[in-house]
Amino acid sequence: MESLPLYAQLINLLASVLLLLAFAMLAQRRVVTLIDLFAAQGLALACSTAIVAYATAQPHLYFSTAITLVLKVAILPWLLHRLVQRLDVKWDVEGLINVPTTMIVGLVLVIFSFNLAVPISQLANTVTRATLGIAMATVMLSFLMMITRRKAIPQVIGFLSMENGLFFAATSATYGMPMVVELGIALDVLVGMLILGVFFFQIREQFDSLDLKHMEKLKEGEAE
Amino acid sequence: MSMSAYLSQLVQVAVALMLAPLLVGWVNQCRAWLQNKRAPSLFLPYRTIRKLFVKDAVVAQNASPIFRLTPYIVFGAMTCAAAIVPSLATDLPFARAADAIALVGLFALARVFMSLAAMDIGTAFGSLGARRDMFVGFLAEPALLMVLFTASLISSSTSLPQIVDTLAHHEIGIYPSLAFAGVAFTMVSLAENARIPVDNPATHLELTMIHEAMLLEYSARHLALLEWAAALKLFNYSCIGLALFFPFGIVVSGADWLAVMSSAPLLVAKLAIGGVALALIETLSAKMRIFRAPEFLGTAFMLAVLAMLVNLLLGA
Amino acid sequence: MIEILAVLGFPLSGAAVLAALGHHRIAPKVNVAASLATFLAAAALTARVVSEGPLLVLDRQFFVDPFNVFLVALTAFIGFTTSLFSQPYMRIEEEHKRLSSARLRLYHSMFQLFSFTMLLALLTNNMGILWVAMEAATLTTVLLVSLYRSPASLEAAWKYFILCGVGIAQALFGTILLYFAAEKLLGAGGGALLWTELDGVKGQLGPTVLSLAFVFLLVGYGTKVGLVPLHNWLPDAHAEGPTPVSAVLSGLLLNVALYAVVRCKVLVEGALQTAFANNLMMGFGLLSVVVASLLLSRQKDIKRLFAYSSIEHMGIITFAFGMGGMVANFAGLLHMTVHSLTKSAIFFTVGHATQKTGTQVMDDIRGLITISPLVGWGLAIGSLAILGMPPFGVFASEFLVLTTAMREAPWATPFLLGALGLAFAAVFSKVQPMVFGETTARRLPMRPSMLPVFAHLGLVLMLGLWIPPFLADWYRQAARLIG
Amino acid sequence: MSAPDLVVGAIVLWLGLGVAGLARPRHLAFVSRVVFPLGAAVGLALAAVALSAISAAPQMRELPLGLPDLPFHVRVDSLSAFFLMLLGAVAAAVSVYSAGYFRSSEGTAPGLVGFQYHAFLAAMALVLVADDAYVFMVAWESMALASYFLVTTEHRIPEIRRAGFLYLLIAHVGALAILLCFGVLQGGSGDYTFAGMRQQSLIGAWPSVAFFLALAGFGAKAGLLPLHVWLPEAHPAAPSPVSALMSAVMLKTAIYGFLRVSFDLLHGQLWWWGVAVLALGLVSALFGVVFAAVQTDMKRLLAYSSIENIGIIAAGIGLCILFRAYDKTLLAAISLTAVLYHCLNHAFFKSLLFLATGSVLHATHERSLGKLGGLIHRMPWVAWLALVGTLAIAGLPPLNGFVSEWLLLQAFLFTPSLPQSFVNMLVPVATAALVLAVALAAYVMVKFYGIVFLGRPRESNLAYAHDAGKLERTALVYLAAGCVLLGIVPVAVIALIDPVNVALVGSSARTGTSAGWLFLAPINADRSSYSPLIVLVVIVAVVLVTIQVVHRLYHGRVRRAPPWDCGFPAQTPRMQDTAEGFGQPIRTVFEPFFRMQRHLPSPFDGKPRYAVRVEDPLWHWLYLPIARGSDVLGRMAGYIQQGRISVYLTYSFFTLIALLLFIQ
Repeated sequence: MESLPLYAQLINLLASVLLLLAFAMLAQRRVVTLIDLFAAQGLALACSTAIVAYATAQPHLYFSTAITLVLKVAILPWLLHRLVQRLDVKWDVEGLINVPTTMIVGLVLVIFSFNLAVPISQLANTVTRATLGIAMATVMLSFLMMITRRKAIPQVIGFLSMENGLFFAATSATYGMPMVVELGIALDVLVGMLILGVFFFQIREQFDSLDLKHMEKLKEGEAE
Repeated sequence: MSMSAYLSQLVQVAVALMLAPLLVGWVNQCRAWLQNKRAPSLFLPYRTIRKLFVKDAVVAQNASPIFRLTPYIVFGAMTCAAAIVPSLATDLPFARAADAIALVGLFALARVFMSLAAMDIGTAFGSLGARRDMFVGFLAEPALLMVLFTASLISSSTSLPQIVDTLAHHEIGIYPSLAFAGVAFTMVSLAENARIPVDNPATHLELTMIHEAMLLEYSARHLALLEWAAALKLFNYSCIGLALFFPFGIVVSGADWLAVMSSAPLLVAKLAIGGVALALIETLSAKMRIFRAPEFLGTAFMLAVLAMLVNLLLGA
Repeated sequence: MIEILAVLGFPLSGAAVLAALGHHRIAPKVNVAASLATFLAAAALTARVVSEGPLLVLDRQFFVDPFNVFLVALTAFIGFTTSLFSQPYMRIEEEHKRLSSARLRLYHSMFQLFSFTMLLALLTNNMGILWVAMEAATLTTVLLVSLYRSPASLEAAWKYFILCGVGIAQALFGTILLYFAAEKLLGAGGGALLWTELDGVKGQLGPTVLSLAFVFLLVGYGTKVGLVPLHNWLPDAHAEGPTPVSAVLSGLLLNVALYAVVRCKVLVEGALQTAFANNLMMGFGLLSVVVASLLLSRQKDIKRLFAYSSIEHMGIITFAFGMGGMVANFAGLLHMTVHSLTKSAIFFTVGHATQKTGTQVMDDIRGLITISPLVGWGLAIGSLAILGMPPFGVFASEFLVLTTAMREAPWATPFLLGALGLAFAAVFSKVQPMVFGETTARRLPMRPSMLPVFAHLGLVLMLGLWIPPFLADWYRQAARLIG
Repeated sequence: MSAPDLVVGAIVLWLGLGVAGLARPRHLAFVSRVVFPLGAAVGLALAAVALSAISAAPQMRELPLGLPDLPFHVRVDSLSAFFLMLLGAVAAAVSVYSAGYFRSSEGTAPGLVGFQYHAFLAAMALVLVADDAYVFMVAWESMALASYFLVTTEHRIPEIRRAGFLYLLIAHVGALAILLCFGVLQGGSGDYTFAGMRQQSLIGAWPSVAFFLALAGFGAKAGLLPLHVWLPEAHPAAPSPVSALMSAVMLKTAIYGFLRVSFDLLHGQLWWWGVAVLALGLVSALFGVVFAAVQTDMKRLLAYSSIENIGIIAAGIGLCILFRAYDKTLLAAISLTAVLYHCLNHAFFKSLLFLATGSVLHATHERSLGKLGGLIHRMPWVAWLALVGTLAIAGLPPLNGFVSEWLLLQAFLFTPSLPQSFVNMLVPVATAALVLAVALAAYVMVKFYGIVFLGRPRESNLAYAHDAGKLERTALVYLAAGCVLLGIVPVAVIALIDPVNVALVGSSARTGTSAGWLFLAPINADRSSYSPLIVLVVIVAVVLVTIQVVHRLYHGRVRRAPPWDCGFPAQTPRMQDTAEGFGQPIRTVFEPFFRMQRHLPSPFDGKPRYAVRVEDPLWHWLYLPIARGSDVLGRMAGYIQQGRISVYLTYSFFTLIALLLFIQ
């Protein structure tokens, strides 16, 4: 196939960066680094959005670029950092599944989601069609991360990076959702984060730890 | 229905009432001979009954009207039964009102009232007798009914006169099914008439008695009626047996009552032979424990069912 | 137009006002007033739609057709009755020092905000906004569930937040895929997410994309519907939140989520021309019914019990929509209505019962009929109604579902038979001793507000014996629309 | 005013009365002096209407209620009219009785009971006139619901709550089966009216599916094995008038429903259906009567005897299906006549007996046979009227129980005319089983009557027992008169039933019975004939004559003395047979059928007490396994929810993956 235009190549590059960061987060166990990685992911996302905006000359995508920058590169990491300091949870314990296994599973997931994406990408009329697969892979990996983590904060970060993957799909694969929708999404993410912030403190004061193993009381396991 | 029919009906009932005690006397006499004892008089039963009629009736204080009514009802039921079973003639108006099933129903009626009366006084023996009698009854009645059904399948009718007519004049004289039915019937009638091996009419030994236990509280005329009724029951069963298995000689419909009278001697003869047979059985067999009775009657029941099956298989 | 603005405006402004003075003693009154206004506006809107047919207003952003208008009316109505019920309930909670006035403020404003998001989700024509509204509903209810700040309530809220958040994320991906498929036909920009537009072109949408999209949408919104095995947040959230919240969760949120699923199903069905979506829904529905009825027998907590029964009924409704066809859809819609009414009525009585006995543990609740006959009979009748005993409306819909299933999906009927029998045994064996028998609890001075309960049960009874013609017409049109 | 309107009117009146009672729940006098008597009047009126409607052409109406495309259809044809007559006739008696029965409100307020009672009656009437699946199911379940609340009137007693729960559970499961049966019958047409179902022609296995679903559903309500377990629990738990209604009428509505489905809505019938029903019926009959024989609670005893009678009825239905499958319509008509006749008889004598136990219960506060006895002296009215019921249910001529059993036996004797040789081989066995059941019934009833009313009082407090009040007596007299009347004029009754035969099996059963009004003779008089009236007259005549003769020829002197009892001096009432004792022969003979727990006292025991508990084996073979199974499944399902959030996330994750793989 003929060589892609520059911006498309850039987007694909950023896409792969996104995926790489997702893997990195999957492996990373230091919470602080996790937050930084998340911030980096946000940055990559913002760049790709900006490029798409420039390439397709859709002004409203600049808005979402701005939102992304403000939210996911500035505010959320800052919030999370403060939380980590206040609640001093620097480390996450070993995940439920050890890292190598997680990696292998992640690899399988990536292949799987690419396979899923291929037939669809053929239909796409955007040049950056391949990115859809990557977006799906990112979502899957974040999902995996949420499953494997035992502490509250990493789980939330996983949740947020899943949000990133979605956002990436929304901007790059399809050149941006309607403005109002993106605003709504951004708003929800922000509010969600604020609520979570409040939550962390309450959880902390109730269980004096953010370890999820304290929150396994409600169950059917032995009802009698 | 001609006048003579009603007349023969009456004659037959009268004959039954008259002959019944005699049959009992005859059986006892034969049994005495067989056990080479000195036999009581042939007419002892008549005397007993008369004596009892004369006496004053003694009734328990806590007896309810049911207790005093029962003897009459039992006697009435047995008399009706005597009116249904063709002993002399088959030309019986009353048999149209009650067929074989109703006959069994009448026996059951008598039995139920006997048992109720026995329970009425509230003595240990009374309820014991009632229980055992019902216990024998709930196996014996079905067996009897099945025997009758076998016959009624042959004649495709449940009215006894019809059955007798068919059996008496039919090309095929031999019915294999009736063989089974005959054995079953014999066993049933032994049980129903409180005879050895199921019961022993001549004992008041509490462990073994069934029928006598129910009569314990009765005296005088009530006892007399019940004794008479028992005799009638024996007579009826004998006549059923004769009618089903040795029907010859019974006057079929359309004959006048003189002919009916003429058939009486033959009946007497047949009954005499039957009595001897009964006495023979009673002498040869031993009284069995009460809980062997279900086996005995169960066998009878099975034989009766088998008779019906055979009948359906061989069509005869 | 104006009605729609009113329907959305009243709760929103109510939320604002109550955020300001929610701790004030007139707050409950304000709450009721706002809900009543919303309900009246919804009624007016309904009248408009019934008389003039579907509305498509505000630059096609809002769309009202028979399918959602009756859900709007239902939502507004139950919101209103719930606010009536929560008035005394919350007062007692405050007297028992279980809630501070600050929490009450939060409660009241969130209650209004929640009903706003519900109505928005129902009224919007934009799949994206639908998603946003669902997410917002999750957030508001998370706050409501965690209202008591007890460990259990926090745990429940946390699970609720994470599970539904993740689920909703899947739904967003599905929405994006939908957009991805539609923009080629409708062009980039606004049009490609409007349900009406999509519905117009559903025939040409790419089948592979849509099947993929439907999987994500079903998993996403299905989580909020509480389909097994995505249901795990539901019992916890129902059991640990305040009872009015349980009532609206069961009565409204599940319905709205299911509404979203059905909207998507319509599109996918149109695009695929196969039974793919139907089979998925039937499968999930049946699984939910069976698993829920199995779990019912193991419950100790009264609110968990009825939470599982909600899962069971959502399963039945999903199954009905999965079978499709005029009768089944009609039954599904009817079942949505009667289930919401009955279940919220039950939660009202449960609320009073728990307050009277001071416990949610069923073994400690005994002889309600002697403590307070109204509550006792309310619980007995409500439970019998929800178990599908005629002459109540739930039976009417189950009648249609089962008889249709006997021909459409005979293989499913043994499971349904077993599950319904089991559910009956489980629930009734637990309700009977609570209602009848000797009691240990003391009588409380206050009188329960049973008006909402018997209003609901009365409506359910009416729907079992006689469905008003206009309502029947709605159902028919909506059923035809769902296809 | 056509029949349906009148019936609906009666239903509305009943409901109205109930609501009126609800208006003044605690006002006993109002309820017992106004509500119940008026209810009885309505019942009589209903019976009269139905009587006239039996021979009339079917008429139908639509009510302004129901589902949008499915308004309530009601229809009165001969079948429903017959059962309506049964309902009205019995309900009248029971209402009169209840007016005197319900006293101070221990459990539920009298007004509430009145409401539930009349709602129960109305629901049963509606079941009988329902002409579409929806209204049928609504009425059917409302009937169950109303009766459930009536059963749990004394809800403070745990056993009663348990009984009520078991009853409602089985009723509901049965109802679901019926629902599915209708689902089959509508044949995917979406037309739920019975008229529409008659049009449907089902193919393949569908008819059998429908038939056996109906058998299961209606069998559960009628108390056929193995779904009978609720019956011996619920009947004793309920107040006696309610037990009477349930046993006498509600079980018959199940029979009605089964006849409606299998004869009216289904077209052809297969011979093996008949065999199945016949076998099931006979097994139920034997099972019921054998268990009745060993009961120690008088109402449980009657409940088991209801199972027996329902079994006999079912056997008759099976026979009828058999005949119809080989289109011998005349014979089918005869067996159907027997079935309907027995329904009527059972309704009368069973309600009579249950009401009698009610009076005993009120007089003695005692249900256990072991503590009763000698009541004929204390309460002669109840005792003598109960005697009629006892003799009738024991199937003795010339009372009504005998007539229907006679007809049924006649029908059995015709089966050799069937072509199927296998079926022919079945006949003797079936007949034997039936006869055995009938004979055992006599045993059971002697036990019942003898122990309750005869003998000497087993407890001292029985001395204070009082006879039933006026209203109760009236009801009992009415029912006893019904038993006698039904017994002695069978020809008239059959003439009444006959339109149903014509409607259902397309043939009249009266070709032979036209041997005059006096003689009942199916087919022809040569084959078999029976005239209870003559039998009665003759027996009475003989009895009177004998009494006269004896007293004339000899004397009528009577001396009273203490019982002799072989001269045994120290007799106490405890020496009489207890219920256990009287049942002992049956226990020994049928040992394998029971699960018995005996407690034998030691020979040195100062106060020896012998106790034996007989349990229903089906509990252990069927119900407990099911319960355990569902519990195990529940526990397994419980493992899904371990409370760990990452596990939950994994579920969602794998669901997603699985679906994605699925669409690949």
